[in-house]
Amino acid sequence: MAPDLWSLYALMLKARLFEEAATKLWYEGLISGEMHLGTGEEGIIAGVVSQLRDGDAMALDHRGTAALLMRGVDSVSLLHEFLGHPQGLCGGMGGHMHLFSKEHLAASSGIVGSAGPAAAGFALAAQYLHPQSIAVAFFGDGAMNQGMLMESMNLAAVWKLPVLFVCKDDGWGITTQSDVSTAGNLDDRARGLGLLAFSVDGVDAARVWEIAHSAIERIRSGEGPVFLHARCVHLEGHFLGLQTIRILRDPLKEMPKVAVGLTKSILKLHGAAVSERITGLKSIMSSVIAALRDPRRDHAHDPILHTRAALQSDETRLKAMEDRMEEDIHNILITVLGEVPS
Amino acid sequence: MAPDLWSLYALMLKARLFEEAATKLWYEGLISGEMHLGTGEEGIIAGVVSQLRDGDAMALDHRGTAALLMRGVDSVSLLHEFLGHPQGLCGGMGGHMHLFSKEHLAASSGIVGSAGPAAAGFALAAQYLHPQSIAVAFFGDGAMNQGMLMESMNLAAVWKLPVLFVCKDDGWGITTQSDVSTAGNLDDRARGLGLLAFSVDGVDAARVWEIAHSAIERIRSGEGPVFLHARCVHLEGHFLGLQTIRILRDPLKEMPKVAVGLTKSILKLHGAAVSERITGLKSIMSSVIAALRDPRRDHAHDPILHTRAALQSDETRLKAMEDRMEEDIHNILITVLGEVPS
Amino acid sequence: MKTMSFIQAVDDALAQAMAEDPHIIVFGEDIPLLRRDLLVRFGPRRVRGTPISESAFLGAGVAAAMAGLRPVVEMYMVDFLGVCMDALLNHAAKVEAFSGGKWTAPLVVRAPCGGGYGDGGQHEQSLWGMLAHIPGLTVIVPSTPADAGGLMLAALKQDGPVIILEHKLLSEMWLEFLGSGARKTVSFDIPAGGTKGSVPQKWEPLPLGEATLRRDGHDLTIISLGVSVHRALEAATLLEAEGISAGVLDLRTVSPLDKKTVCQEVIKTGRLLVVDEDYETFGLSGELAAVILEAGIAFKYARVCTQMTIPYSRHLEDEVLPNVKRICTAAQQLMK
Amino acid sequence: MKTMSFIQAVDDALAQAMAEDPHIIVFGEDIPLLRRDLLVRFGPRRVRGTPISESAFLGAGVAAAMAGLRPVVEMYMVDFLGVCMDALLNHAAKVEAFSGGKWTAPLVVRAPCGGGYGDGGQHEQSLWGMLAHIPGLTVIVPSTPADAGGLMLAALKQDGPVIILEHKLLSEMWLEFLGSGARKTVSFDIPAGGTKGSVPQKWEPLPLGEATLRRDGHDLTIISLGVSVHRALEAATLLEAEGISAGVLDLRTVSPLDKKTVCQEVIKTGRLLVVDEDYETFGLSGELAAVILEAGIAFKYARVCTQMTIPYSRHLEDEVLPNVKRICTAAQQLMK
Ligand SMILES: Cc1ncc(C[n+]2csc(CCOP(=O)(O)OP(=O)(O)O)c2C)c(N)n1
Ligand SMILES: Cc1ncc(C[n+]2csc(CCOP(=O)(O)OP(=O)(O)O)c2C)c(N)n1
Ligand SMILES: [Mg+2]
Ligand SMILES: [Mg+2]
Repeated sequence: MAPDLWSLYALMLKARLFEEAATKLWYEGLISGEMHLGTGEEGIIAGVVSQLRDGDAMALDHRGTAALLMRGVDSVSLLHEFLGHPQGLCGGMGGHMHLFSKEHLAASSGIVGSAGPAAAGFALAAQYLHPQSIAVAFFGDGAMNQGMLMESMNLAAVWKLPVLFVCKDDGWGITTQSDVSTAGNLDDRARGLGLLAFSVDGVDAARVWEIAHSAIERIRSGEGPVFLHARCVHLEGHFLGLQTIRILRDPLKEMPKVAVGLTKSILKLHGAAVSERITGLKSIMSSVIAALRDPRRDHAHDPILHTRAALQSDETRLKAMEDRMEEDIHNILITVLGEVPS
Repeated sequence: MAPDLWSLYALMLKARLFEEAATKLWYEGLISGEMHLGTGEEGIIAGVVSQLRDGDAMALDHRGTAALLMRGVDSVSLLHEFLGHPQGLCGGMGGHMHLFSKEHLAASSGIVGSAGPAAAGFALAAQYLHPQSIAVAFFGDGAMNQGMLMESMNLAAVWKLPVLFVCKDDGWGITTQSDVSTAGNLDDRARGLGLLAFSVDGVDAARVWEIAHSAIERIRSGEGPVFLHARCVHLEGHFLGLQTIRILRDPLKEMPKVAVGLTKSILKLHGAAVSERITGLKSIMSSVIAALRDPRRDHAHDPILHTRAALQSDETRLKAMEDRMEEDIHNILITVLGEVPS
Repeated sequence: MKTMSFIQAVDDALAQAMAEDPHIIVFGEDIPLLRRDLLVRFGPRRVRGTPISESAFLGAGVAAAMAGLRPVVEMYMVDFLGVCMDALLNHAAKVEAFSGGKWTAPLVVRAPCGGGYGDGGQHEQSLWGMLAHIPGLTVIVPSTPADAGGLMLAALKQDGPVIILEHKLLSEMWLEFLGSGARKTVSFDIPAGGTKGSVPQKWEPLPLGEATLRRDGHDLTIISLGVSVHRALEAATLLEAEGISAGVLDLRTVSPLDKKTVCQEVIKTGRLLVVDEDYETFGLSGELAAVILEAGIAFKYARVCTQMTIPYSRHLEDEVLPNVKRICTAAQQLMK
Repeated sequence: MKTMSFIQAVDDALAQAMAEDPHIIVFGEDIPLLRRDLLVRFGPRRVRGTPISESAFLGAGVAAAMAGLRPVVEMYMVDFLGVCMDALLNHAAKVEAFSGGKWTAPLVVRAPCGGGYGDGGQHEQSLWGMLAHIPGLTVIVPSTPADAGGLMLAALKQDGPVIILEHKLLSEMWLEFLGSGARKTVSFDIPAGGTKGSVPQKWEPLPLGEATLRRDGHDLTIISLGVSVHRALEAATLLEAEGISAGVLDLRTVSPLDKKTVCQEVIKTGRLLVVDEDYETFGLSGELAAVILEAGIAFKYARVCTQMTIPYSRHLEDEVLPNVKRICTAAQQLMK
């Protein structure tokens, strides 16, 4: 089966516009705490979430916004929640890392790896209450090193639970690159835990859709859990205002803050040999440089642009859709901010 | 290189005689709490521990007795500990599940899976303090599903820690068979976590020695952790007095205790359909029957008999050794029990 | 009135609830053998064994509860919650708050607890003080068969997460399984009143958060729970011979705490002796002091608790766990 | 006298110790970036990043400490101890007891804690009450740069496991890292006295288990720790204007608890108000009540703590965490 590109595009765009709006509000200080965006992983989310039905469940990580929007959670109530408003999805109690919608059987958590056990539990309930329903776990590559996630893959496999484990692999956990924190190979690891494993480039929502489609069919028919390993690039880095990204974007302003301490440390009496200190300095620099070389700076990794390119032939329809969605988000902002006392 | 069969046999026999003595004391009520023996896994322990040197460390599970004895912990102080005596290895504070010998860098724990992180930590210290020293983790197949153990394999791999992870696979976790609790394949799983993996039948101490030997050489030279998957049979089942084993050994006495409840449950109003109840009954019966068919009843799985067979040609030496060791354990018992007020 | 053992009572109440509510399922390590009677009656679909991976299956229990099941998740021992505390601390206990009150996780966690049979410090803890510290959890520690059954039923009707801690000394099943079944050579200080007792013909849920007065007294009030209630009762009998009249209040639930009855009893006697098998500091014994002070009541106070890691040696263990002698001495002190 | 920020002070004391003792190593998630100054000075061998697997690396820290290193293990936030509590509860805290006093695990766990900046209930907890419940752990909660450095040094000389909880509101580094660095549009109620302060020329270890009187008073004693100390001091100033003289005692270490000073101060005023950002029940506030009652002291008591899961909304959050207004109201009540 083939996906409907237009609806995938619509889903992604909706999430992107929402998160861009949230970004502005965050910079304006109207949203508190950390803010992890899903910009860049929309291809994965859209490819999977577009296939969910009533009774299916989602266990989300710290980037749950896009999945909830695509699943049909009301944008206004979500934005209200981000603003800590009593009318928010969770009455202002959860915030963007702890979003819960009972109606959609969707729960987020800021504890890395906990989407695994949660999806297993949702799937267990599905086995009893809604046969043929499934649960999806969304998590990052860093989470693959968290014991409870690996445990839950094994549990899902021995119980043949209907779970799709989706690893959104951006190659990073905050400021740590996965190649220094993850040994072996994630697909092998999942297979060693009894799962079927598929790999895909998440920039291509249509391809994700296709692979997820056959995986989900398999899962619905009771054949047990599947691991979907999808690469992606987080366009804003780990969270808004990530230090390494700030340094890249505004080195003149941000570098001195960092450099003073480093220089002092190079010169301090007592400590490692100079050669080792230089190695240390290099390793820090290389993490900044890695961020520089980070594919996130390359537009080719934006799933929205990728799908848009395939739709460009019908410019009129595209423009109409984009205009409508921009208007939507505009209206949402007006609705929500209209009430916020300035 | 080839192992010295005589010394492997001596190590194994020493542990076996000690644990058999402990068994008697346990049945006599002189040892309290649960009692997990290592009888049946001595081939694995001897094959590995005989290669350890000063500075090497061991992280042990709930069956640590044999490893400690083979590593050189004093039998008297160990037996004292089992008896809760102030002169015991741990002053009577630890007991058989929590044995600690700082001198031998050996620590046990009753928390399934915790030998993984512990060995990683010992190995980390070795990297700094005793290069070329290694740490060994001993754990069961059930522990392979515990998140912290899998996490620690990954950690050891990315940090290239000198750890030998030894899985003593008896196919059981207490009364649960591994094929219903463990998905995938343990060797693949370890490889997916970045480890080299080797398999061996633990009944053959010499073969274990050989494989462990090359693994340990590799580890000492800084090439990172190795997974050693060794099969074994626990001759006494999970712990002394395990219910399923009791039923097998004395069905006339033990079966009625179990059967009354089961029969009532079959007949009670409200509950599953009769067919499902029968399925349930069958599954319980099959776990007893599995214990019946359990290879532990087959002497071919005893590592001590296995190695003994290879030494039988020199009957005089064998007899001398066995007599001496029996006398040793006899003396130890006299020493220790002599002091215990009856 | 029927008579049942402690563990029979819990399982019987659970079975009654399972017969009525098909959403109740039971899982944990070795459960097919340990709950074989439930397995045979309700089938292997509803009574399941798990891999040794507490974080996965306890976490799964939380989500399954959110999605409409009512899982009873069994831990081998409460001590092992250390490997999966996150599921309770950051998930089960917080779903209701995080969702703005719109969603809850009605799961029941069952865990054997407590010492007195020589298993050592990693296997004999109580830890209810630690658990009750977390807002959003209900923590139950029954001391008799009748309470154990009635509180299990109440737990199964509760709208959020509940933990029931079952003391191993009260449970012939656990002691038999952990080794006593194979030898007649060991005996433990097992309180008769806790291990067997009369139970109702049909189980009714007991109210959560209601303490019960096991013995009236006018000189001092002993507040306790679990096995220690029986130690306290024994001590009270001895104290009576010395002319000290000690009341014994059994909390039954740690959280919510029955502040009203607690205060009422302490007002009556003006003296509180807490007997708590859990660790002494930063737990239940302190909370009781605070609650009564907050009510503006003046009283004398002492406690007999576990002050350190529980030793393996049976002899040392008996000294470290609250025992009758320590209780009597503390009570005498308090009367001075 | 030099001046330093809170986090500078901790890192500076740590650096001083690392320069003296080559056995000290530091590891945790993202540590190469977060402790980049230490990395550059002491090299990548001694300052390491870890995979996201707290159970593995905290557990490894315990064993590495037993084997002769002195690891400083960093948790991203204290809340995440939920996934690896076992390493503290059943290992670090018990090695000494289990080994009959022959072996210890001298590791230092460093964890940011506390709320007031809108991260929500899974990321703003305090949990020292839960940790201090475990016999065998030392728990430190500093409130000023000078204490933070001196206590870090003391922790590094301690013979068993120590946890230092550093409040994020006191740490410009954490707030900057968690997002404030990128925007000038947010401001939090940051206590000036806690974030910057004078520190000694060379660090000396402070004694563990010694509280310090931040302000003398004769009507009531406020006992507190961490950020709440500063809230209490602010409240005390306001109360003074109303004619209420409130002393403020800063505990600095939760366990061991400075019972002597605690009792001394409460004897002086006869009134105790505990201000504790950790959860109210079954924790520090109760333990203080118990300790003073055990000493036979009669006093009035109240507490201002966190009673529920911390809300995300900044507005609700400020009400749930102990604030100056709640402290003043409680103090006034206590004076009635
Ligand atoms: C148990 C736990 N440990 C650490 C953290 C801090 N933390 C939050 S997000 C994150 C990185 C997660 O990386 P990954 O799973 O790859 O997801 P990504 O952010 O890259 O999408 C970390 C370490 C946490 N929230 N929970
Ligand atoms: C974290 C934890 N969960 C459960 C237990 C209870 N338990 C003790 S031994 C054991 C089985 C272990 O199986 P395995 O690792 O295969 O070792 P074996 O006993 O077969 O040698 C279990 C479940 C425990 N001690 N710790
Ligand atoms: Mg990532
Ligand atoms: Mg096994």
